[in-house]
Amino acid sequence: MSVAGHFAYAVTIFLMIAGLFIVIARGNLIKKLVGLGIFQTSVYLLYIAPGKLIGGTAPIVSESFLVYSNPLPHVLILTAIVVGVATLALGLALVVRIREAYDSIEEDDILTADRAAGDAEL
Amino acid sequence: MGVAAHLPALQVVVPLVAAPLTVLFRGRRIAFAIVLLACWAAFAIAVALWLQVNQGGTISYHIGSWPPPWGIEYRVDRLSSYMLVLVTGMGAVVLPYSWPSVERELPRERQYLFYTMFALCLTGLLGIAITGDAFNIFVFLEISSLSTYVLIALGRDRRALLAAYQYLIMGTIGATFIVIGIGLLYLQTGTLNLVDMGQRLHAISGHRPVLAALAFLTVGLSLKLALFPLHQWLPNAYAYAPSAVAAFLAATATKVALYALLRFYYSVFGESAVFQRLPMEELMLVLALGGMFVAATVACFQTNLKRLFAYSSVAQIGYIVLGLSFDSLTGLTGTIVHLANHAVTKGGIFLLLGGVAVSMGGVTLTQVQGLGRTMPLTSFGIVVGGLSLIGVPGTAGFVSKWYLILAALEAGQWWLVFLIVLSSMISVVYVWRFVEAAYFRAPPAGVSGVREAPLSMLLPAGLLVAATVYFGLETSITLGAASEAAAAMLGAGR
Amino acid sequence: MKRDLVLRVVAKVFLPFILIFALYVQFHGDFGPGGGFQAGVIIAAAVIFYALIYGLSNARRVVPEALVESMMAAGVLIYAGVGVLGLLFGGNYLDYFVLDRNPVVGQHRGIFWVEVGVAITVSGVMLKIFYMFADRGRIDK
Amino acid sequence: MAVTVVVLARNRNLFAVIVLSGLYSFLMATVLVALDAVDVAMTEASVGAGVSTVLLLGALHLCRSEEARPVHKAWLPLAISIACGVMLVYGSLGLPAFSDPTAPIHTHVVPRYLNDGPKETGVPNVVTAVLASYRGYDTLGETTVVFTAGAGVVALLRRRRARKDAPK
Amino acid sequence: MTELPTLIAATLAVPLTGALLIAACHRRPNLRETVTLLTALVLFLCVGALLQPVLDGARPTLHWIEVLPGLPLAFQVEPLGMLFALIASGLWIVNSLYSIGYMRGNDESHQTRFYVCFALALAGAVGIAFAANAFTLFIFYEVLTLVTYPLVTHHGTPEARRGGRIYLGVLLGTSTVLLLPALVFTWHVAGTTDFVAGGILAGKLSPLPCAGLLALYMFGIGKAALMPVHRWLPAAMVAPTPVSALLHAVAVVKAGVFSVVKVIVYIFGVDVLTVGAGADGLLIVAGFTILAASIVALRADNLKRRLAYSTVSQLSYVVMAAAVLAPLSMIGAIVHIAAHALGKITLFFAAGAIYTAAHKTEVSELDGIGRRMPWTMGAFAVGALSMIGLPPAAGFVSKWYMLAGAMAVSQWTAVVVIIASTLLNAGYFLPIIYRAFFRAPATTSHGHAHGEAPLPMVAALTLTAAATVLLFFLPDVPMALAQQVLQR
Repeated sequence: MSVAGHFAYAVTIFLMIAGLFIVIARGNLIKKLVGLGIFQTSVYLLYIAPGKLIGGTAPIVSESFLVYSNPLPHVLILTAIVVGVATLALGLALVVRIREAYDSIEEDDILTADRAAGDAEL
Repeated sequence: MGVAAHLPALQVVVPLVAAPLTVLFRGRRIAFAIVLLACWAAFAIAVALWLQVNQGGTISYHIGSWPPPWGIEYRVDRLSSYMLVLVTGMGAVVLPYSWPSVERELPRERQYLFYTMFALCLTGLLGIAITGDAFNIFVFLEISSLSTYVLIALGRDRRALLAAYQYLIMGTIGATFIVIGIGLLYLQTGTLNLVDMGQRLHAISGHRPVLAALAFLTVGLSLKLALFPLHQWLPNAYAYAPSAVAAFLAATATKVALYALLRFYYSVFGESAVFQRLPMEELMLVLALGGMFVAATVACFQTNLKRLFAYSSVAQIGYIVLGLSFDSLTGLTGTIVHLANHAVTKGGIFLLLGGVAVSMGGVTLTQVQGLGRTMPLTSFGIVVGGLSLIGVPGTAGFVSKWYLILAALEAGQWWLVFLIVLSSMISVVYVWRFVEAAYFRAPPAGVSGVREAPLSMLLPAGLLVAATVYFGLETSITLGAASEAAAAMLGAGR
Repeated sequence: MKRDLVLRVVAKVFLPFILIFALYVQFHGDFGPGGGFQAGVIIAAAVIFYALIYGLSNARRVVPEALVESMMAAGVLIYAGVGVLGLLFGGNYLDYFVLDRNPVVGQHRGIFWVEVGVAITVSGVMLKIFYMFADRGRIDK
Repeated sequence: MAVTVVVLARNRNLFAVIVLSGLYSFLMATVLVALDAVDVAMTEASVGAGVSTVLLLGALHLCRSEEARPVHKAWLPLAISIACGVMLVYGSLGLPAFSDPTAPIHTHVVPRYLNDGPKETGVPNVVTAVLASYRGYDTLGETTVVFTAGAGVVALLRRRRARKDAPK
Repeated sequence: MTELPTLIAATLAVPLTGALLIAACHRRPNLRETVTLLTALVLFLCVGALLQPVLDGARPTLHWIEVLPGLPLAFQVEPLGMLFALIASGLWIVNSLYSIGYMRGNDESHQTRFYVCFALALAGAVGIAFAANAFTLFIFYEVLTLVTYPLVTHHGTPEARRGGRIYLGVLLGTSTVLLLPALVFTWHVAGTTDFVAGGILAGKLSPLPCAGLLALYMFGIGKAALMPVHRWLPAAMVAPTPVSALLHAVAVVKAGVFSVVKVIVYIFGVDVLTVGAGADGLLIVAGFTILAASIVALRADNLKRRLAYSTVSQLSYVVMAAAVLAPLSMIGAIVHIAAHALGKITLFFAAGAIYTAAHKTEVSELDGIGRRMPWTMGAFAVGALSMIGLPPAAGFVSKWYMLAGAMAVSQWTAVVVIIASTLLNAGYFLPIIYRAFFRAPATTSHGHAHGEAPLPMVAALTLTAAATVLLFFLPDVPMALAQQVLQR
């Protein structure tokens, strides 16, 4: 069993690494957000997988089943997903505004633009 | 059950309800009225709760009447009530100020949304401070964070957008780290209630997942509280956000994050796990010193005063964490009291800077030249705040510093004492850059007509400055509360 | 795309079903998977679908901005309101037991309304966001 | 799924990236179903694959759709993320094994939800019960988060009726 | 005696209100300066009213608030503080008289700021004088530093600002980096920082840390200008002369040496210091400072600079005499605070008068100036005599006691230092007097015709000179106070 269990973890961890990597390494603002999404989703598995019981079913109680998977993580992750999409929406809104203000969604271009502005300010 | 019994719930619900109301009727005046009412009500509630706790000890409130750990519990102990008073108090002071500044800084049709966001931010922060449930902390953290991103992005300068975006990225990473940490803890204990968690962790403290959880939570929260190497988001955010926002954030956001950290360390992990199994003390010490010196030095080279004081905030957070690193009653007291003292001080400074920005059109060192003549009250207030940052006796900053030094002495670390005072010398440098610009330079040409900021902006700021001095002389309130809270925390940890 | 007859007809046919499905998800959430959140998303999806096919302006006519913005707020208020109701009936905050003489029924009722609140807010927010982005699009074009 | 992510990380055409991320969400959803998390799966499908993708596309058609080649080397980020991964590995190794009925998460709080939930709340779908009642407060918070996002987007994107005060 | 505490409060309140009033009427110079004089007068009366009771052995106390547990803001009048307060408030009258003349004579800018800060500085000085514990003293010490900063940088020119930076840097630096830890440590050890006759550290500290603590205090009190922390004093020379007078005679440096004596007597207690090497070390440093500073003064041509270094050395007299730890020398130290104050303020007044009247700043330009400005130079001569320690000037008394005390405990180092430095003093003061009176004015230098300085200045410096002489003939008050300091 432990193999399967740690497989779940392994996937989680891989996703997390990948997501985080995209966030930090990529300069494109939208790409960053996508990476952020992946990074967040990676957590879902971390929560859900251990809740699974072999032979269990979805936690919807009825006479026909006895073993259920753990519902609590599901609830938490529902919340997490919602939070995720909320963040995504906000992030995108920001990106759009940035795009209008700088006419670019590449972090490097924007930073250079700012540096110019900053020098002008002094 | 009278209202008194339900104060914990109302504490959060009042501002929470205020937010959608503002959206319902879109007028900016009514929005302001609603949120102002909510803020003051919240402040009153917080004070009431504080008194309740002082008399009756910790309050536990079961939301939905589901007993913990099944339901979500609200838990008001000394520290949380202290934080509640701090946060709501700052809110109550900053909001009246925000009216004139928002009038100037935001396009009219968006102003009501500013108040919505402000209410939400307040809600989130309060929720973090009051809840006794791990996941609930995350949820409210997100509420406050999302609203914060928006508030920052409302700044005039386009750089505000980027600042908000960067904060969004880093903040979300931090939040996710926190979720991971909580998840690991949950997998270990099967509960989300902090107290329950703490008890069940004692059995297995030192298991690897627990330590990993500790690591994740620490990193995540450090991102939120801008602990030294993770502070990159802070300066821009403070510099380009609307003045009122900058003041409110500087005074509360990071502080609440630190509160969460304390909560996890002492109530959940238990100090033994934190400080004995891991070299946390050393780590914190190094990071704190890093913040105190590096950030303060960087601050000396800023030309934009908001950025300057933002960096000084990072340095001050260094002090706060320093107190934590001693893991002693005195140190923790210093930390907690500095939470409040620095909040008051920095809040006042940023409010005043907002006034300067309004009158001068900016807060670069060249723009504040001759401020001593053009805006005497404002610049005097900033100087007082600066003195408090330095830790000159008679100001709030001195009290905290005194306790930090004392803690260092108790720990027998003489060299640390000197480092502390040395770092305050650095702060002398950056504060004095303002003083010289303000008092010993002629005002730039063409600002002869500059008046003081409007009274509605001066008054709240003045209030905070006065508090800075008051808490520097009459410390029984802050210090008493802080020491009791610290004692309670350590009691919980041991 | 607005010209395309087939699409328009198909849409006309489908929309009601989508909405019904949404309601199903909403209220069957107690027994099967689903609940306010998913329902809200589906409702929003339906309107967005409509907007894509019949054009934004028509969609606006059906579901005006103001309504949407109020929905965002209303949902939260309903939810919080249920909680306050709990207070008024003498229970704790969000205490559903007291909503009815029979605690179980009270629970059921509370959950129902809460889910409604969630659905309204979610659909409202989704729509609002969609509108917003769409508007921006027009500026840039 | 992993493959998707890798491709996604390397791909520089944002449109493709977004489509891929939608695909990714679907895969995720299926996995979740396999793990009995039907509600979550449903949400993930509708949100991850549906809403997010729409949003991303919406945002994208306002922006340029090609990602510039990153100028700086990506070793440091890689190191950081790997480090986090290692931290998590370190932690996860000590966790109870997969589907171990004796794990604390199955023994401590949950039983009451499963056994008494329906009786106490009259809602057989325990997830709903927990979501809306036991932990109803979290859900209130969640709703508030959504509301925050909505209001925030409005605050950011509402068209200025006043003159465009282009920040300078 | 119930109203004594209120009297203490008054001594603090008067200068503050005075400052406010001065600021209030900054449009009307005459009124402003009258207010200044009045404030000074009232303050002096308040302080004077306290004198007799103190001589009768009363120790009025004013407990304000408890800032931190065991750290109240409190005031107590004891002889030493009494003396310092008397000097400060008394000289303030003369000094403001003088500054009126000076500021107008050189029509300086920002005169209001000048007078306001001056009043505030006095408030700080009084606070230091009456502080009942080291903590209160520390607070007012910092206050004094901060409010004198604008005075030092009065001209606002770049070099003024540079001087100001050094001034502030050294004083704040030493006080926070050294004095504050010393304070915390004291509190840590003794649980209080109150000034108690006989000290509070008795038996609480082994000699070595005791010596360390002493070092912290002595260098922490930068205002006492022990080498190497004396740099701020010459740097502050950029200030207008009345300010220099304030720094050197009225408040600042006096506050420094006063604190030193206070710490030695009331924190450590003489007995504690007699064991352990702390005092000897201090003695060495002080002695070195005396000699070194005198030599620098000898080679300085700028008059004010010369005076500044003479101050550095004179201050170290006090420190050294205190470090000798003999009763007689302690008396000498205390009296010297007064004597040097009077003498040095006279000298600075004279220097300022010369500058105002003749615009001369270098010693080498002073040939024959005594003929043009007899009063000024006469006063200068008196002051110089006092510095050197020759009768009929007050300096003689104090030096005499120091010498006697040092001999009594056979502290030969001190004796040697005193004698040597006396010669040096003579070496750098007498030539000035000689030039002034017995050299023909060098017509080549821009010696445009000028007479005495404006009347207020002359009056002031004559007054102080007279006081210097007076103090020689009847030094009762300082003596009495000093006696009281010694007998617990």
